[in-house]
Amino acid sequence: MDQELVADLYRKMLRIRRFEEEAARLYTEKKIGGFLHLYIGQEAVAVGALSVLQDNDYVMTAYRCHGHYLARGGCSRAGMAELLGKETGCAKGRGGSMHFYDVARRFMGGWGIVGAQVPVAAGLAFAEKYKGSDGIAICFLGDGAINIGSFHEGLSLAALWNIPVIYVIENNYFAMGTPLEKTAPTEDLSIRALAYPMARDTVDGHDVFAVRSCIHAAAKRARDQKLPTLIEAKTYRYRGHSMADPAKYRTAQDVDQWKSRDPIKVLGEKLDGFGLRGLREQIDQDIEQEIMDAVRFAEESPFPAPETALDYAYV
Amino acid sequence: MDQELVADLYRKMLRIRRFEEEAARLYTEKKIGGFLHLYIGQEAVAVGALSVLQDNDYVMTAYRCHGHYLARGGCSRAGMAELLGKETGCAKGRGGSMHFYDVARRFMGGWGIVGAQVPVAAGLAFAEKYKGSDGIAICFLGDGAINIGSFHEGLSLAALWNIPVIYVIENNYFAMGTPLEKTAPTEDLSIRALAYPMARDTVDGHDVFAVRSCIHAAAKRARDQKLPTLIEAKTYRYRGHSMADPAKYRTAQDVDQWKSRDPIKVLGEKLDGFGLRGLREQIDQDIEQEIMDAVRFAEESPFPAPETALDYAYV
Amino acid sequence: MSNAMPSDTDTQSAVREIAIRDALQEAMTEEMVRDERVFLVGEEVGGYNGAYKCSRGMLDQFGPRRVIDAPIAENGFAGLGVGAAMAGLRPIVEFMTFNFSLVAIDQIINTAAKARLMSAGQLSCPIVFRGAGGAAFQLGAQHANSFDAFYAATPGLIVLAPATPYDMKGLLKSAIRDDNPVVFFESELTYGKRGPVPEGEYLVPIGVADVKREGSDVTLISWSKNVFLTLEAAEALAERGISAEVIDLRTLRPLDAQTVLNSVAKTNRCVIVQEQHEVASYGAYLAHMITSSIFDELDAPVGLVSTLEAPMPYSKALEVVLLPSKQRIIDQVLAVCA
Amino acid sequence: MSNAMPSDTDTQSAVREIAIRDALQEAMTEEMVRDERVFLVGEEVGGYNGAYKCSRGMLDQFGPRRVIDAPIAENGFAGLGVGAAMAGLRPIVEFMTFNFSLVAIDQIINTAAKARLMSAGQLSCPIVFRGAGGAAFQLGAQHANSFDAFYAATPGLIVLAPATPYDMKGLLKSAIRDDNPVVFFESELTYGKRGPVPEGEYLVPIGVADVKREGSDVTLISWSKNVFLTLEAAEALAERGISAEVIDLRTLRPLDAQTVLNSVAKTNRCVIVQEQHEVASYGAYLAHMITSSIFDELDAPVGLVSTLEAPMPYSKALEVVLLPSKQRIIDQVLAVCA
Ligand SMILES: Cc1ncc(C[n+]2csc(CCOP(=O)(O)OP(=O)(O)O)c2C)c(N)n1
Ligand SMILES: Cc1ncc(C[n+]2csc(CCOP(=O)(O)OP(=O)(O)O)c2C)c(N)n1
Ligand SMILES: [Mg+2]
Ligand SMILES: [Mg+2]
Repeated sequence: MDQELVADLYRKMLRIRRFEEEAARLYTEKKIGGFLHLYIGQEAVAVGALSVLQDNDYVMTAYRCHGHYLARGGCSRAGMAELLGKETGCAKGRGGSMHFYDVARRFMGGWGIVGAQVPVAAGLAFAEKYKGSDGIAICFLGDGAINIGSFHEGLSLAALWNIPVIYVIENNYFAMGTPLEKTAPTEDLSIRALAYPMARDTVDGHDVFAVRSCIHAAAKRARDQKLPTLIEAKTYRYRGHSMADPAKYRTAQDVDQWKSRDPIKVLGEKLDGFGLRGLREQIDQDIEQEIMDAVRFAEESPFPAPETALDYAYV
Repeated sequence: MDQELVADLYRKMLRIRRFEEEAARLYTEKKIGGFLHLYIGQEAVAVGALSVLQDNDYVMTAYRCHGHYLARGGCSRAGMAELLGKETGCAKGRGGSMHFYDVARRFMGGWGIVGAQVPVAAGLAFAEKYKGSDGIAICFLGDGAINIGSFHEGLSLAALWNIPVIYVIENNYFAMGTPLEKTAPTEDLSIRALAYPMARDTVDGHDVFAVRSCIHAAAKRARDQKLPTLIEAKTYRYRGHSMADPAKYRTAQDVDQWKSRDPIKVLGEKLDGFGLRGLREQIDQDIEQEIMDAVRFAEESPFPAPETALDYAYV
Repeated sequence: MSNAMPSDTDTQSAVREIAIRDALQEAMTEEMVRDERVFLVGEEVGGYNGAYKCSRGMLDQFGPRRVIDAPIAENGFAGLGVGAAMAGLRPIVEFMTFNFSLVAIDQIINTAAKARLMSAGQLSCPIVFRGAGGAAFQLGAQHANSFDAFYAATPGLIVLAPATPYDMKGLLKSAIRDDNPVVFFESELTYGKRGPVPEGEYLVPIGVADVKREGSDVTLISWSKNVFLTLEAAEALAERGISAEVIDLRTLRPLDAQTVLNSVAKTNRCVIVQEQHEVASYGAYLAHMITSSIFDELDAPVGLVSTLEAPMPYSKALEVVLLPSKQRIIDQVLAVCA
Repeated sequence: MSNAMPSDTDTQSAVREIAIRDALQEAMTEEMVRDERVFLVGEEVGGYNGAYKCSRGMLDQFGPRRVIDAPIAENGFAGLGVGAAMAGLRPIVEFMTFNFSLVAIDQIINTAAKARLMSAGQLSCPIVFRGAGGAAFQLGAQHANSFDAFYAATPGLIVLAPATPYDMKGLLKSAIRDDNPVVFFESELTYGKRGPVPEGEYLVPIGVADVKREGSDVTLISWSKNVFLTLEAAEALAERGISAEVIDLRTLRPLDAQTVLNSVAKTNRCVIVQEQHEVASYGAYLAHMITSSIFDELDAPVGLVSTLEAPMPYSKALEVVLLPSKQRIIDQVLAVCA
């Protein structure tokens, strides 16, 4: 196994974890408003998936978007500043936690209406195909999104028009307080693909390498054959749905089971096993420094000026 | 084969055919306004399906609704008067061609937004189950409706909550001027059921007996096990999408192929073969009389009074 | 009728203070006890006791047959509710917030609202669509929509937008008993707001506005949570010697025009406070209704305090600029009274 | 500017009469020739040449890559269009009629209209949603919706509602070139309506109303197909000695308040004609805007001719009662001029 790759994936996942741990702290200090949905526990999905994509590929997700933003290379300073509603944020404080953007990196947000991003992401991929580029799109969604109309319409069009898009259902077993068994009649969410039909796959979302190969195959299918894929990545969120949710609908044991094979822990141990403990500690330290700097930057940044409140409504 | 049954099905189908032929005439005479979507060619689906249901079952369909209304026992006078916008119509002239109702017979319309009736019909069946009755619901939709969100949401809930509803896709190979191959990536539309998953079936919609047994099985599944079924009935509309459509997107040959095994012709020949030509001619004559009477009734009926224009908006 | 304790049809004795979420829970619980046909469906309404805890304990009390956790499929479960209503049940459909009603709006506007007329009265659709409308703190543009005007503009619907715990309970009970489809707006920010609610049963009638504060110089009109903001502004105006009457519309459709016109005919000045953009808003319609009804009684054009014309930005520094504020109400009143 | 031949930015010579469907077809065709990024998607737009033949010949000219027959999945193809716009294309999304936009309205209001603000300008969404709005003859309640107000109420959107072939073509071209999301209303009943459209290229600017008829006694304001009805009423009023100025708004958002106010300040009386129910309507907002801007210039309250408050019944005997009519306009003008 490529030691550099392991170190890189470890670094990227840890960066998300630490970013969000600090965000959680700032939220409890009431420095962040609105909802804050943490990605903690699911890092291997975004990091694994985006690590095998190209710069000209589009990335889109729902409101639990910090992880994908950072995994795509988004700036931690701008991300933290966005959470605090500052002018220096990745959406100049206009978006907030649910609506991160880094369009220069083709990270297209951050969307709040469950499932609505599914057809929109098809449109991103459609455009690349239209232009004759080899770019594709990847679209993340929750297990809660598979029953909504826009999911169906998006997948239906993607299959019908051979659109090079990858849909990744991040099945973290809950939609807010609703456990999956209440909303899906089967364990295998990828069967939704049979209706169109569309290629499908299932992957252990805690295994960053499995995610990589799964997405790699789907990306190849999209890029070479202009065909969509529906993937279910089984994963888990360690925290509540949002900071407001005490998550009483499950036991500590449930969570611990997933934490015991936490992808960051696993990769950290792997590095240590390679005899690279020094490197790992260096990474830990670098990340710590980056995130603390991001927090400082965010706190010191100015709020948008009141007279700009209507800016960006129109060109 | 039960001769009485054949005669009954023949009568019911012919009644629809003749009703609509007269409607078409009245439309060209500009006595009917708005859109007029004819069911001619598809009669075996509604007649076969509804002939095996109970009085306490609900029936719902889209805007191509005359056939289902009549097959459910709806009055031809009231139907014809509705087309003419008369106070004596089955919706007192408020509904029109796309919105027939006969709620006393549990014929619940006649709806104009493609696919929207799918969750509503689930609600009808849900209510019967809730009340502990053995009633079920049957919901007809076009092949054009399988890509829309409400179709997915309705089927998803029906599967999830074990709702005793039967969905019948009347695949007449066209959604307006769009041939099926442009909107469905497969020949087998019932595969949409695999996504939930839900029981499914496919039936020759020109074979009224096949339709009967197919619906009978689905009704039993709904009634006994409280489970939904998705059925594709392959059929054909002989006329244009609506009276405004010259249907240039297909050849006369295409149509003739289906007409050659027209279910009314087939059953008429069957009756003759039974040596029941006299009975058949009597039926023809009765239907002729009924429909002509309906036309007269409709023409002679009064329009709603202008001062009632806002009636029925609220209780 | 005073702000402290409205008394429409109540026949009860003791009074206590409860939060709006509990007032709503009581309304639903009482009606479900009273009428077997009533059931509740929506996301998180059961096991989670409601995303905003408006159905606390109801799953335990009524079981999963009548308190139904739905998947995220608003068009689906709204449509299912409409069908169930046509078949004789009386569903309460909860939208976690009305932002998400937009994916179900076709079922509300094209099916529920039109069923009765299209069938000439054969179909009845006694259903309540309820949930929070409007902005809460910093939820961003997609979670800050006010669709009051969309629904109020729709014939066939009843649209309710009460403010106080008392009115929430009494109107929700009336809504559940009404044979028309009802859209019922609550507010995320006031679910915890407490106020007097008597122990016994009472109803608040649909279509009747309530004078929450009497005054003589200017009529302030609002609905939903902005009634509280408007009352605060009225207090501040009192300190400046301006006596403001405050009308809580409670029902947007059908509008209680008489209560409004009586008040404005008395004060000759009017300011409407709404959490909506001004263009094609309910408040602008109300201003027009007043103006065209009693043009000659007005000493100044009707004033309007609205959300400014942009999607809602997340940052608190900007959100406060867009939303109606006490200061903006006061300024508008001063302008109208100038 | 007169009704016969508006001339905003036109630089052409010859004039001919063409139907609105052809004016729209020309606008789309010219823009697709001019800009490779423009494409058309919708039900029946290709093989069928458009349900109302507004895209005649376009599939032949541009092929299936750029003229795309969509399945019935409005949320899907509207959302796809939005994504394509974000990725640099310039989609034209046709709704067969705007009745069916209701199942896609979330993509228009929550995605397209808000994308730019939420991303602080990083995302751009140059997309046109077009199709017929309002009632045609006897299509029944579900096919007779006017959603002008819903879209006009939405910050982030441009909303256009022209009437004449000339304006249809010029504004659609402007819409396609605009970098904001645009909602563009046409009318089933006027696709065959003919009028002068020059051969050469021209644009009609967004946000500029047009005085379609000059007059001095009263200002009549309308948009979309009701401009024609309003012009007819103006002719009938002329016979009674009342000189009516007719303003065609053309753009609902952003409103050209100046043109409206200049006219009303001149005539001192105003009647608005709209095919919308009055509650929370665009016309009521417009009346309020006028009244609050030039209260003292008004000799009478602004009059409003609207669709009556019920879902649209099918029967022609009833439909005519609900819809605005020449007679109702005349009556309203006489009332305002009394
Ligand atoms: C259409 C719509 N309905 C309801 C909501 C409210 N809501 C926000 S998140 C959520 C749960 C989504 O769960 P899932 O898709 O599994 O994503 P996860 O939170 O687990 O990442 C709900 C119901 C919404 N945002 N959009
Ligand atoms: C949501 C929606 N979009 C578009 C339309 C316009 N429309 C009416 S019928 C129709 C075709 C439907 O075809 P299909 O479902 O196959 O039924 P059929 O007419 O063949 O019976 C379309 C596009 C509509 N009524 N509703
Ligand atoms: Mg989840
Ligand atoms: Mg069809």
